[in-house]
Amino acid sequence: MLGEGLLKGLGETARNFAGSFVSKERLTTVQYPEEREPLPEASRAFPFLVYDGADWEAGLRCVACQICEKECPPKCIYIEKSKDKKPDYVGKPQIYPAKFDIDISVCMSCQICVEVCPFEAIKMDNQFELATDDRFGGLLYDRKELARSNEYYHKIHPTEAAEVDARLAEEKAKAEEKAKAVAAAAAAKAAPAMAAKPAEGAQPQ
Amino acid sequence: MKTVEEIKTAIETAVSGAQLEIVPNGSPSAEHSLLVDAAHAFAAAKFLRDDAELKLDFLSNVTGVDWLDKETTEKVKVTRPVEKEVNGVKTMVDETVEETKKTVTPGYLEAVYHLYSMAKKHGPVILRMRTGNRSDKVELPSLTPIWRAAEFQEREVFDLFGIIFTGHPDLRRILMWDGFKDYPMRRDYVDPDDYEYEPTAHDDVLKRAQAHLAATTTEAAQ
Amino acid sequence: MSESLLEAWNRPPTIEVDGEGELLEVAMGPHHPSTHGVFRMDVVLDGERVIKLKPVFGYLHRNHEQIGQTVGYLQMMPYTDRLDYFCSLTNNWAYALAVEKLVGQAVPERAEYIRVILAELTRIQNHASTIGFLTQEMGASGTPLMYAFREREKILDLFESLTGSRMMCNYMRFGGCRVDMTEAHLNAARKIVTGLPRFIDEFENLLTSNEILMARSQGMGVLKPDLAVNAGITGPMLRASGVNYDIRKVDHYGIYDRFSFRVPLGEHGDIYDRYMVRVLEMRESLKILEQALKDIPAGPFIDPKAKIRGFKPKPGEAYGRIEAPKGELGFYLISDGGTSPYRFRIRPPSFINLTVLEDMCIGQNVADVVVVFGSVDIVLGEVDR
Amino acid sequence: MPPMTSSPYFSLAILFFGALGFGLAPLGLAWLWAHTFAPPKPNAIKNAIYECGLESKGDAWVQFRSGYYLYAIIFLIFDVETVFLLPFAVAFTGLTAGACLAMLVFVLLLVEGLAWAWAKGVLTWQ
Amino acid sequence: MGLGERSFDVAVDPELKIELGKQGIFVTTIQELYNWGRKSSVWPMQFGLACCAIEMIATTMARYDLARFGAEVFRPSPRQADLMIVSGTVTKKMAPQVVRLYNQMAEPRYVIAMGACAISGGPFKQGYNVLKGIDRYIPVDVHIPGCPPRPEALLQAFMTLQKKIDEQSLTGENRPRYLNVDAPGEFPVPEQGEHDLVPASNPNVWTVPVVIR
Repeated sequence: MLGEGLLKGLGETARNFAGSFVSKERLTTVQYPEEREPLPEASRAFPFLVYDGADWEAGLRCVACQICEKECPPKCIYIEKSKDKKPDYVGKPQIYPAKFDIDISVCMSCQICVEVCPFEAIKMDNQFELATDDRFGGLLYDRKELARSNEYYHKIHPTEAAEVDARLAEEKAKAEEKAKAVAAAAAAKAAPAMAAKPAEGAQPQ
Repeated sequence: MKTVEEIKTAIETAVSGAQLEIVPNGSPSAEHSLLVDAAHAFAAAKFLRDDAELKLDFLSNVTGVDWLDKETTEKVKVTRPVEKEVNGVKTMVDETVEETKKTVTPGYLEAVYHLYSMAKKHGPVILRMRTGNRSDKVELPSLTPIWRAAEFQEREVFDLFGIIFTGHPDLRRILMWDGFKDYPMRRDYVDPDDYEYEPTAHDDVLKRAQAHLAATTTEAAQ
Repeated sequence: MSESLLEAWNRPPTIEVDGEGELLEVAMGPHHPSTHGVFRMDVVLDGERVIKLKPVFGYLHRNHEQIGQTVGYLQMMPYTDRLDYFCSLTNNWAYALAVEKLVGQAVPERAEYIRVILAELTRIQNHASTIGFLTQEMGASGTPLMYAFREREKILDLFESLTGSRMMCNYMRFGGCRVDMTEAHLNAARKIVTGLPRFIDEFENLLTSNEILMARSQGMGVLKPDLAVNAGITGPMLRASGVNYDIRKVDHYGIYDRFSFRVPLGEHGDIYDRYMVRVLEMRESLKILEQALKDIPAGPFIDPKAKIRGFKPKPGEAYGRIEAPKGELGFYLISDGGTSPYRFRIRPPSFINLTVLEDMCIGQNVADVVVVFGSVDIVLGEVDR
Repeated sequence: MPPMTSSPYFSLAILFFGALGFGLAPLGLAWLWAHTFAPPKPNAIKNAIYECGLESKGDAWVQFRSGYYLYAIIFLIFDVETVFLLPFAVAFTGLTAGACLAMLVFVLLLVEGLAWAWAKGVLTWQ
Repeated sequence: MGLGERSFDVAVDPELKIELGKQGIFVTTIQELYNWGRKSSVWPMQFGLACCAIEMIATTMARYDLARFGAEVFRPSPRQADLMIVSGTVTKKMAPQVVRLYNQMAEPRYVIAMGACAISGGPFKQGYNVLKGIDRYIPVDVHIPGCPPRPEALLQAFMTLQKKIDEQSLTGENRPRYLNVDAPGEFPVPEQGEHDLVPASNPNVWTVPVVIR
């Protein structure tokens, strides 16, 4: 009869209304400032630069190779290479970025820079509360504001950070072996020369 | 479904005088297309839709493509008589000289139609039509009377590329505002200069930003 | 509208004007509560009845195609999320399919299964939101939309835990997917899929036999099958008019042949049929999801030899298309051997489905124009590209 | 002349002015506040007709269909009728049967007018 | 000494306020009451442009309830709204309409530029039809970076806006724009020229620091 569909609909909303007192499934509101839902691990907002050790400037992994600057779709990264070099985590002297700006008012948080970075230097943060009324200064992050420690990276992306560290440690180990091998070869080459030298005079200590 | 060659012969038999050409497609998808001359395009399209065996009743996609004037330079051996001093006597000796010859193939605008058949559920037949050149001869016959799907898409190709579709019921700009003058999707279009604030400018954006800065400072100087 | 609308548009009014009152030209303009964004319809009214309706586009023309021709192939993937911003994963899949067709790239088994699972989840949350907005325009202000968004939030949580972003997933790569779908994600998907039938039943209880919905939608905005085919209409709107054309069944792309699912068809082609086709498509997507989640194989989630960055396809062209929730979404790429395509063209289903908006709205009341427009289900990012 | 306060209407007057004051006070306050603090800055764009963000072409004072007008008139009749019914509703317990009959005739007369209009098809919206 | 000149932002002695509060007497200044009233019922205008509008709708839905901030009522007409959330890409074809709507809103009015596109053109700033940020024509109060910003980011922006309204002083030097006479009340609507919008930006709203590169 007429109106039967309406009653079924009202029954449905009544069941949802009654259910909302009982089952959490029907009461989905998250009271944002007081009650925050934990973000999933892979959640991404804006990029940040990872640094090892305590001093952010010395520990920056970025070597200013500018691949992320070229690959960024909206072109919102600006890098200026440094004149001098600083040793990186393996000890090899590398260039570091004198300036590394990201304009987060243009960034589309697409994580392509993370994907193309060969040095694991840039990762995605999940910090999203960045509303500001300062248009020009507040939305252009420079090197200092972008740098975060490796511990912070472990805190927000635990599994991913663990993999990255494992890979880096393994690279470090390989690099050291290579260095040792090179040193051993050099020592082997230098040994006969050393044998010849003592015949002429005292060993310079 | 018939192959492109069979369709070509079928059209030639049905539409007398239609010059057809198969444009090969280099990618592994091997979707070769049929280039129809503008004069017989309407009749060929009507045949493709009404033919009992093909029944291409669904026009899926109309695309405009802008091919610029191509400058091809190739090295060519030319033998030309050259006056030469041979042991005191001037004689004409032909000599092969390598020259770079610049040939300019005029660009054109192209409309590509992807046709499918909903009745027989078979795959894309690609129809191409090319205009005379990129400046004045830019008319192509509109296929809207045959497939109503072409109405908005042809208006978009007109709006962004400048191909004038004759016979279109309502050819106006569809995406840009009516007062807009250029055809923005052409390869040689330069977009307006609003590069005032480019904090992360590098490569060509940096060039545009510096050009803008120079323009505004000279403007302020006057 | 410099000159009067009747002359400007040189099509004669298709219905007789009884000339009792003057005609009123009004713009249901870019800023209008019922136009799903910035879409404008210039309407000529004779009292309440619509004499002429001229859609105006371009208010969200963000130049996807020009950007597509300047940035590389990989950089274009996050832009495809922003085309139809309700279904970012199906946009990704359509673009990845086109590029894979252009370079002849194979896709491993597991990646195909993941693509089907995510595409069907996207279809369900898109249809639920569309019905929510459609009933909102009929006057049910908010209740069905609340139900629909409650389910959509669950599906978006899964997308965020898998790809990192709720709406802009940027997940598919040429030859597979960017990240593997771990067992935890699969269990989350199973949990959602087990909860969905109850949601669709609730939705049907709320709406299907509702007298107001039936009165407002049956017999309104009727679309004849032959006009639908000729005007290139695709998707639920076409199937509601009774034409059996679903690209999952026609093109056999991906691995849809392994799943048994039916294609719902309507008879009258009115708004109620479009609503019912969308509800039944949600149930069919559920069936596909159950089968896909049951027998997803292990294996690589991306073809290890696939080149992702900075690759230059051989000169040639390719047109890849899929059955997006709104219709046939196609990408037509012409490559000249460079790192970015020479021509990047998007075949937008919503834009072409609007070709027949005027034919469906002539003679209806203005209030019904809003409902007919809602039943077409368009998203402005894809209409204006 | 009996003092003002004892006349029966005095309490009515107080109540009336009290209600009036209660109604107008916030409006007055708002006007005073706007007048002293917010300087009026009208301009042409602000006062233009709002039509979905566009300049509205043509004017809205069109000669509209007669159906609207008839609909409004019928509503008006019943609106006025209820105003007459109000005092009757308050006092009809104390009235005689004849008065009820008279009011019934009044109501039925108007209902008969509505029936005629309905039959003429004024209310059906084609 | 008209009513307008007397200063209303004299601060109430905090200890006295707490003491009286204990005895159940509530002490406040007119300015606090005025700002509290404005802050708690900011009615946004229904103004969705693109993808950010979907996140704005998701914010009004059950899970991220915008009604808890007094902003649940989305008024379609600018006459009844006092906050414009520019959520999505402002194209050059839409820019005149956005500025006209802003002009037609009643003062006091606020603008939230939601998402990268509204602030600076975002990922589409290379497009020929995209305006590089709405703050070229109208003053913006709160910018939310993100593409699209999460619903919680929009809620946090609402709290920033409410804090900003709370700190407004009714008289004196930094009183808001709509309260002082000489501040411009009209923001000219750009025309659509042959190649671009004319004028390219509104000078007294858009002041650019020169970037040395």
